Amino acid sequence: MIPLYWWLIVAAALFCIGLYAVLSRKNAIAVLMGIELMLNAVNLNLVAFWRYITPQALTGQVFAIFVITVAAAEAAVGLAIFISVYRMHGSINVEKLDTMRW
Amino acid sequence: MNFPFLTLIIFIPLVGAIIIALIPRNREREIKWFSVIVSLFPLVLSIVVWVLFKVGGGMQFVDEALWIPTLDVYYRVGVDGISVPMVFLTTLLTTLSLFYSAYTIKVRVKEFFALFLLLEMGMIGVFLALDLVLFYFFWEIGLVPMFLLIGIWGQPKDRPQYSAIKFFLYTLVGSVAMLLAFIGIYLTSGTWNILEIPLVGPLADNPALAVAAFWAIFLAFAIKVPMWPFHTWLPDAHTAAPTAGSVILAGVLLKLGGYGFIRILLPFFPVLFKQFAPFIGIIALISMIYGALVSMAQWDLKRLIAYSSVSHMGFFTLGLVAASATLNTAEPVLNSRAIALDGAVLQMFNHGIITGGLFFLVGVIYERTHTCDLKAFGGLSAKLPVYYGVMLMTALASLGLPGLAGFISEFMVFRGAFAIMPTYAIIGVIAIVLGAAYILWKIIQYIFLGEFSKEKWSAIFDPEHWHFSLDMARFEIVTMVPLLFFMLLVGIYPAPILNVINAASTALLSGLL
Amino acid sequence: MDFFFNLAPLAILVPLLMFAAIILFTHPNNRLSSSLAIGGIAFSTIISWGIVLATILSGEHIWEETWQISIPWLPAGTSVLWIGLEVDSLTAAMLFMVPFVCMLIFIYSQGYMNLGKPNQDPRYSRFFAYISLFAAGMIGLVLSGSLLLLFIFWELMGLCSYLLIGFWSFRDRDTEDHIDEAQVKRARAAALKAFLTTRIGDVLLFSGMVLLWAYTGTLNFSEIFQPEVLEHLAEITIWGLPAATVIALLVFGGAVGKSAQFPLHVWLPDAMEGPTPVSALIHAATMVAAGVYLVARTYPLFVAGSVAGDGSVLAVVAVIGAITAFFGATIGLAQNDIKRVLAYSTISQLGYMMMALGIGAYVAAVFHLLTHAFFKALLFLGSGSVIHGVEHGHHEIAHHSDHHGDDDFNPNDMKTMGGLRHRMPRTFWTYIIGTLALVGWLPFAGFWSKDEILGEAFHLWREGGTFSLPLWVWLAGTLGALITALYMGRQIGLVFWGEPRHGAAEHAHESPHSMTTPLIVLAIFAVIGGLANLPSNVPLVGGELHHFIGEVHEVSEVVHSEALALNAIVAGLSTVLAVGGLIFGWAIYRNYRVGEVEPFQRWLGPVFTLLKNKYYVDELYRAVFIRPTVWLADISFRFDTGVIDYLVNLVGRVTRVVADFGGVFDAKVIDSTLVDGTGKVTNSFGGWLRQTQTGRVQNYVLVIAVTVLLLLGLYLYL
Amino acid sequence: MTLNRFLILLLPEITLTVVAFLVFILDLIIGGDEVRERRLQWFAFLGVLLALVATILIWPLAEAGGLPVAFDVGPGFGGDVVPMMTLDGLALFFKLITVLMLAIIILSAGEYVKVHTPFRGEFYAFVLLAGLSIMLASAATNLVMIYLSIEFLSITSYVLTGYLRDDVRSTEAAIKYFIYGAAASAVMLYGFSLLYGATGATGLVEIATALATGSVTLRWLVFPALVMVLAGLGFKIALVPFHQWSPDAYEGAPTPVTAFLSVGPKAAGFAVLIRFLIVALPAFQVNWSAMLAGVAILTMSLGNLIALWQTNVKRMLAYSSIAQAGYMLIGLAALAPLAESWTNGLNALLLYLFAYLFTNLGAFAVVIAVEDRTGSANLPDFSGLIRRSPFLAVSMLVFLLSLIGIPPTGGFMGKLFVFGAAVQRQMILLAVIGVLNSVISVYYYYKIMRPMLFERADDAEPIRVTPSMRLVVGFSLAMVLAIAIYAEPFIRLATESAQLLLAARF
Repeated sequence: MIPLYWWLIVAAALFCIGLYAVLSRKNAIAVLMGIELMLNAVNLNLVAFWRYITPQALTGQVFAIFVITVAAAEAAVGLAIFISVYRMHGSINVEKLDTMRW
Repeated sequence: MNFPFLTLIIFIPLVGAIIIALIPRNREREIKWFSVIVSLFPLVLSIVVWVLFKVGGGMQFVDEALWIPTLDVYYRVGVDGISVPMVFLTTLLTTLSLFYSAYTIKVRVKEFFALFLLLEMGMIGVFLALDLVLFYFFWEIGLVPMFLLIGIWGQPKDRPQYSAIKFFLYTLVGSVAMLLAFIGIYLTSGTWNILEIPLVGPLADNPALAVAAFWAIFLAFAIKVPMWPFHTWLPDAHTAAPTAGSVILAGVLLKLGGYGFIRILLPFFPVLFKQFAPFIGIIALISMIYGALVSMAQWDLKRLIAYSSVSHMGFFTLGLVAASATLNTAEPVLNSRAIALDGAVLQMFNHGIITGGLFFLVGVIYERTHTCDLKAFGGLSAKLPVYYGVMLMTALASLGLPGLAGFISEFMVFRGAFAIMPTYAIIGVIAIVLGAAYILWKIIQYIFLGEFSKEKWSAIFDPEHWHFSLDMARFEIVTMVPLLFFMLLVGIYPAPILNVINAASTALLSGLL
Repeated sequence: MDFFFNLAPLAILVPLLMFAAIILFTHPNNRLSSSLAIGGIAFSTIISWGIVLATILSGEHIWEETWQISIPWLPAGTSVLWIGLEVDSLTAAMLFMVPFVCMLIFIYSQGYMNLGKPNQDPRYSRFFAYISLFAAGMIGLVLSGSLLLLFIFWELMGLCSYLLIGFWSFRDRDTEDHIDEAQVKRARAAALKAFLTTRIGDVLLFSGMVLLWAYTGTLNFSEIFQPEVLEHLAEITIWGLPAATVIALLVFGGAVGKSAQFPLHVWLPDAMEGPTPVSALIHAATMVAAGVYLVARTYPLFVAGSVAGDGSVLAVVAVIGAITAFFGATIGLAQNDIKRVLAYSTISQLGYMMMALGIGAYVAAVFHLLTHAFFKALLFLGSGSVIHGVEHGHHEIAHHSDHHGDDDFNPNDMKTMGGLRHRMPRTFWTYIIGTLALVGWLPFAGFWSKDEILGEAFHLWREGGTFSLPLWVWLAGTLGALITALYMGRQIGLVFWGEPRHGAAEHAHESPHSMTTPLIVLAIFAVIGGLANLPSNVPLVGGELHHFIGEVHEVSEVVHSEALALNAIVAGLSTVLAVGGLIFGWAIYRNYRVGEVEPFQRWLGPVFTLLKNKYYVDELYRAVFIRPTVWLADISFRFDTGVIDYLVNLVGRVTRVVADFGGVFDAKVIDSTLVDGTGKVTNSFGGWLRQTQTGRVQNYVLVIAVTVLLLLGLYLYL
Repeated sequence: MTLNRFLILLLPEITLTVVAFLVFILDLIIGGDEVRERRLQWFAFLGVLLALVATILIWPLAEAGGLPVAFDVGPGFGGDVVPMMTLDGLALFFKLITVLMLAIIILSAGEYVKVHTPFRGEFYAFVLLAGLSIMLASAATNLVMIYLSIEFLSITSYVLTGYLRDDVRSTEAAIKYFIYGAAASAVMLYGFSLLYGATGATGLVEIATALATGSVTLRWLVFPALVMVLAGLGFKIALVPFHQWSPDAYEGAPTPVTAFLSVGPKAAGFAVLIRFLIVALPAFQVNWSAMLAGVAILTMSLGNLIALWQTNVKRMLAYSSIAQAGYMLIGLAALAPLAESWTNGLNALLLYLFAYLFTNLGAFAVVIAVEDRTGSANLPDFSGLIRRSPFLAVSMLVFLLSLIGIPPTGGFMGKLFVFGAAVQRQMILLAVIGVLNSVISVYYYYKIMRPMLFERADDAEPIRVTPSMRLVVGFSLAMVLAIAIYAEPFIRLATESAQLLLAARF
């Protein structure tokens, strides 16, 4: 059987990739996708832990399902915000959104 | 249940301030005279308290009520021989200031008088509080009105806003440090009661923290007194403040610090006080001499008097130090110690009366000419003889002429100091000579002596803003008369006031370890 | 007889009340004011003389049991300090003189200030108020039974001298043209100088007094002078010296200031800027005598201090006295101002008194004090009369002649006078009597008192070693007597003899009777004053004063209260010097003409210049004390704003705010480039902090990541 | 547990939910009518009052250790009872804070909403829902529930922040807030997953039990989990260095929303943080205490120092509220659960939060009132306020003094307790830095006072204050003063709320 660590490492890598996307992409949509990746890393973690640590209770599974659901809601709100930003600023390049600073 | 004299003294001004807040803004006359009348109540009550006060009877007129039970905080007020004169000083100067301001304040009248009454409440509260939290409350309550008095009614050319915030910040730095120390004291002694804490000996088990607490509290009071080198807020605040504000600032606010030293720091940490007495003594000497020297270099009358306050409050500190320097020693010295402390307390009272008076007198020329520049005057005694006479007497009281109030306290301070720390004392007398120098040379000579000429006077006199007589107007004389009376009374026959102070300070000192 | 004793407080209070009454109520009415003042002092005089009489009649027992009253005054610690009045024969001796001379001066002032004349002084009432206060101060000082009370009156007189010296220190240029601008400036400076110089002495006295209270627990003379108290004082040490010594020296410091002894004598000559009666009142007869009186009063302290400190204290007194006596006299030689000559003469005579005290002859000192009071008051008032006359003369010529001309006319300048003996006969004769008394011609008062001092010194020298202190004292005194005679000869020669050297002197008039009558009364006392204390070998009346006050203080080996017999050598020598000197000075100056180089100057050359400039002491003090103090004050102030306040604001600046309070503040406060510099530093610090808030959300997220990583790294590391 | 009882325990939440959806529906029905929309405000306010009543009604039910909020699902569904929430003193305290906050914000928003925002009715509904999420978060005892409620709060906050659809700043603030918040919650979630993996449990109590009994397989994961959770909650509370979203969001958001943001997420974040640290990780107190002390120092200092630079009052108050959170954190860092004395750190935090609630919301109410008149909230807009509206100026002065911590204001009592806790734990340095910071803060509060009190206004026209605004400001003012002058009930409230939790866990 594949050891737990392997899953964890994959999840951590996924999390970092997601984070990298959040940090480096200019397009807000891509940033949002990075966030989704991070959440998926969490899901992977949860499911792996469930399988290896507490297989008798469904906690990890349920948690993962909740995360997926909330992520959908979050994406919906996020996209709505992007649209209004696009209407006001003409782009959704997050690097250019710095009228308020200091 | 006794009649709650002290509670009334504290809270009548507050009620007055609230009522003023409800009077429509345009009823200026009513506001002015109402506030004067309101301030008469605490004045009369404080006189009654003084009359009924039993000399040597410890804390009296104590009003006590549990205020915050979980915190063990009590509303607890009381007077002893040290606070009685201070309360009277506060109520007297407040009434006089309000009376004076009724004639001279012309803008934002409503706010001014309401704030002034609030200020009175804060100051009186500090003198009466017997609970650390209550003390701190009143200590800070007085801060804000004074800040506003300076900032709003200050003389525009003297940077009132800068002076106001400087005053605010200075005091706040001291008081937050003090707050931490109070908390530490409470945590180890288990009570906020100012009278009980000395019996417990706060922070006795933790010497390092005790020293820290000592200096934290010291800082708060030293800034207020003010001691060198924490004094630089004072000249700015005085210069900028309106006349009545200066009077209260010099007359009462500085005494809060001095009173704190006597009521809190000395009884709480007698051993540490003794230990650091040589050092504090040096600060006192520097304050005395340095203050006098800097006064001598001033060309602005208000600033000069402000620095003279530094010098005169240095006398107070010297007395305090002398009182503390020989704690724990043989009985005969108790006498000298008590005399030094008497002198210190009386010095506070006298300084309040005298310097308060001086600031009123500065107001006299300021209202007429809108300048305090010494070089702008000259020969005024030829034209304003009454003003000259009153100013001369006040100035002489300030320089410690025997027969007037200032002498008695200086005499007692030095009596204590010479017996206990003669070397400090003999250095300190330099300040007396310098005091005479700046007062006669700068104040009297530049304003009153020399040539009076029409051209010079018409260049500075502002007849449009002055509708009273050229020499002191009647309301100005009325303002000064009580102060002159007390200068003379204390100078000629100090026994009535000293009896009260002496019993308390002897009891205080003999109660210390 | 206790009746008069019990009235003693009134002798002080009545003039005091008169002061208050004049200042507060009657000042618009000049005549009423001066009448009140004179009435008050007359009342005091009567009471005082009653006290004197009562003391004399009470005989010996006044030494055993002096009359005292006291009240608890200052509750202090576990004790109460009492103050009160005390009358013993020393007090009585002073009381005989003080109010009486004051009264004469008051009466004289009425004339001098031109009551009822068109040129009456506009501050007439004020003047009488001040001198009433002054008289109250001096009487109170004499009556004080406590050093504290004495000090209070002492300072009160200091205040009065300030007010009176500075009487003309201000003016309304538009209405008061009888005072000129230069005079205003001089009076202003003189008043300040007098007050501050004596103030230095006063704080020494203050310190001594405070120490005395600290160590004895009382300030009442009768209690301090108990032998056991004095012994106790001698045993305590402070700063390595016996307390008695320290205290005596400090008290003497006070006396030095008030009695214008070297080195604090500089204020007295300048004090002549006040009206002349003031000079007589304060600076000749009474106030400067206060210092001598103080030493005489606290003499046991000096004795105790001397015994404990190897005779040092009294030696200091004697040396200071001798120096003052000699040098004061020499300066008098070279002055032109009639009052200044007298002022230096006063300094010199006070020196005599001090040196008498220093060698233990306190009775002689008091004797000289009394006689000197009369004849010096006489001389000052006489000079006032002269000045008054000359001023009138000046007015007259200014009135009659077309050319207003010499505005710099100085009525005090002796060199512009001359020949006044015919024009002002009453003044002249009384003045001559005063002069003879001062220089010590037999049988005038001054002879007996000065001779006693010299005799005591001589006697002590003969008893003691060859070059002991009394020898120098005697030499200084004898030489001083010669010089006194010389300058007085010069003065009367210049003033009364010769031809008038100025139109003003030519038109001078005799002064009114209100002025000359007091002169005559004083002259009588200047003649007969010596009777009070003739040498002991004079039958019946010899050594009266010794009998009267000799045992006020405990007699010991250093205190001589026994009257001496007349010593022929001493008396003869001083008489020869006095007669010779006066006649010589008179002879060479009586025909002095304006513009000539005067004889003394011719002969003494640079020494004369030195004397004329008062040994440059004023200049020295200015350079050594006054300038540095003012400089220090300035430096302190700069330190205050430049360093302390700057540091405070710097703290504010670190938090970037004070600078933001507004342009006004910036413009005013930034007076040094330093401030700018630190401002920039803190700005950039705050700016750097602010830079972190870039406005870019990805940077923000990066911060989260980095923080989490840092914390994890920290965790692993630990 | 029966359904009835379950519903009773959730009464405040249910009330808010129902009212919020009623507002949505009513808004749909009456949309566009200004007068009626105004009534919606009062309707929402009424709902909040109902929630307040509900909160008070269920108050006696709380007990030490918390009353689990769960109901039997019956054996057919696995049979496990997994309580997701609890009803204890802490939860009630935060419910109370929430309803008070909602009341103040809804009342003060009226004029602003009318002038500036579209979809006015929905605005109130969103605010109510945000309040609901805070209530849920404060009661959550399970990682799943914590995540859900926090995320609920975040999403409503994003919407509210970007509510001014046609405003550049508002939309920019929203997107920043969104990206930052999403990333932060992802980090927090990752931490949750690690914690779950380490202990095999998601209930806070179970986690603590697992850690205490040593049946932990991957103990080394706990600390990383702690750090990551702290990052997520720090984002909610706006602790340095997780604060950077807040100035931008505060400045850009509609001012009533800024008022909400300055209190609501902080309250929720603190509620969760308190519960998480005390219930789940008491064994790690040494670690988190030190960490929080460091964060508190950073938060106070940085918040104050950067606030000095601000010229926009909203932004300045944003930094100020960062610093205020730092003071509160001292209480948690200096937690002394077993102390018999008056301050155990936790009650200090709660009291401070309570005082802060009224102080900050009062201050924002004044800002809103000024902004309604002047159109912006820069420092010059406050010039001469003492002439234009003495009531607003004096109130603002008192609020600022309370933020500084000068008696007689609630802020002083909060600081007294917080610093008391630090001194008690001998964390002198922390206390000293704390008081120094309160001195520094004077500088920028003074920057508001100066134009307000000392300067002359260009526009001297008096500012008209609506009755609801007057009510809000007056009520806040009264509370701020009352907390200091009649402190006893408030102290007792804070202490008892804290005591239940502490008694159960230590």
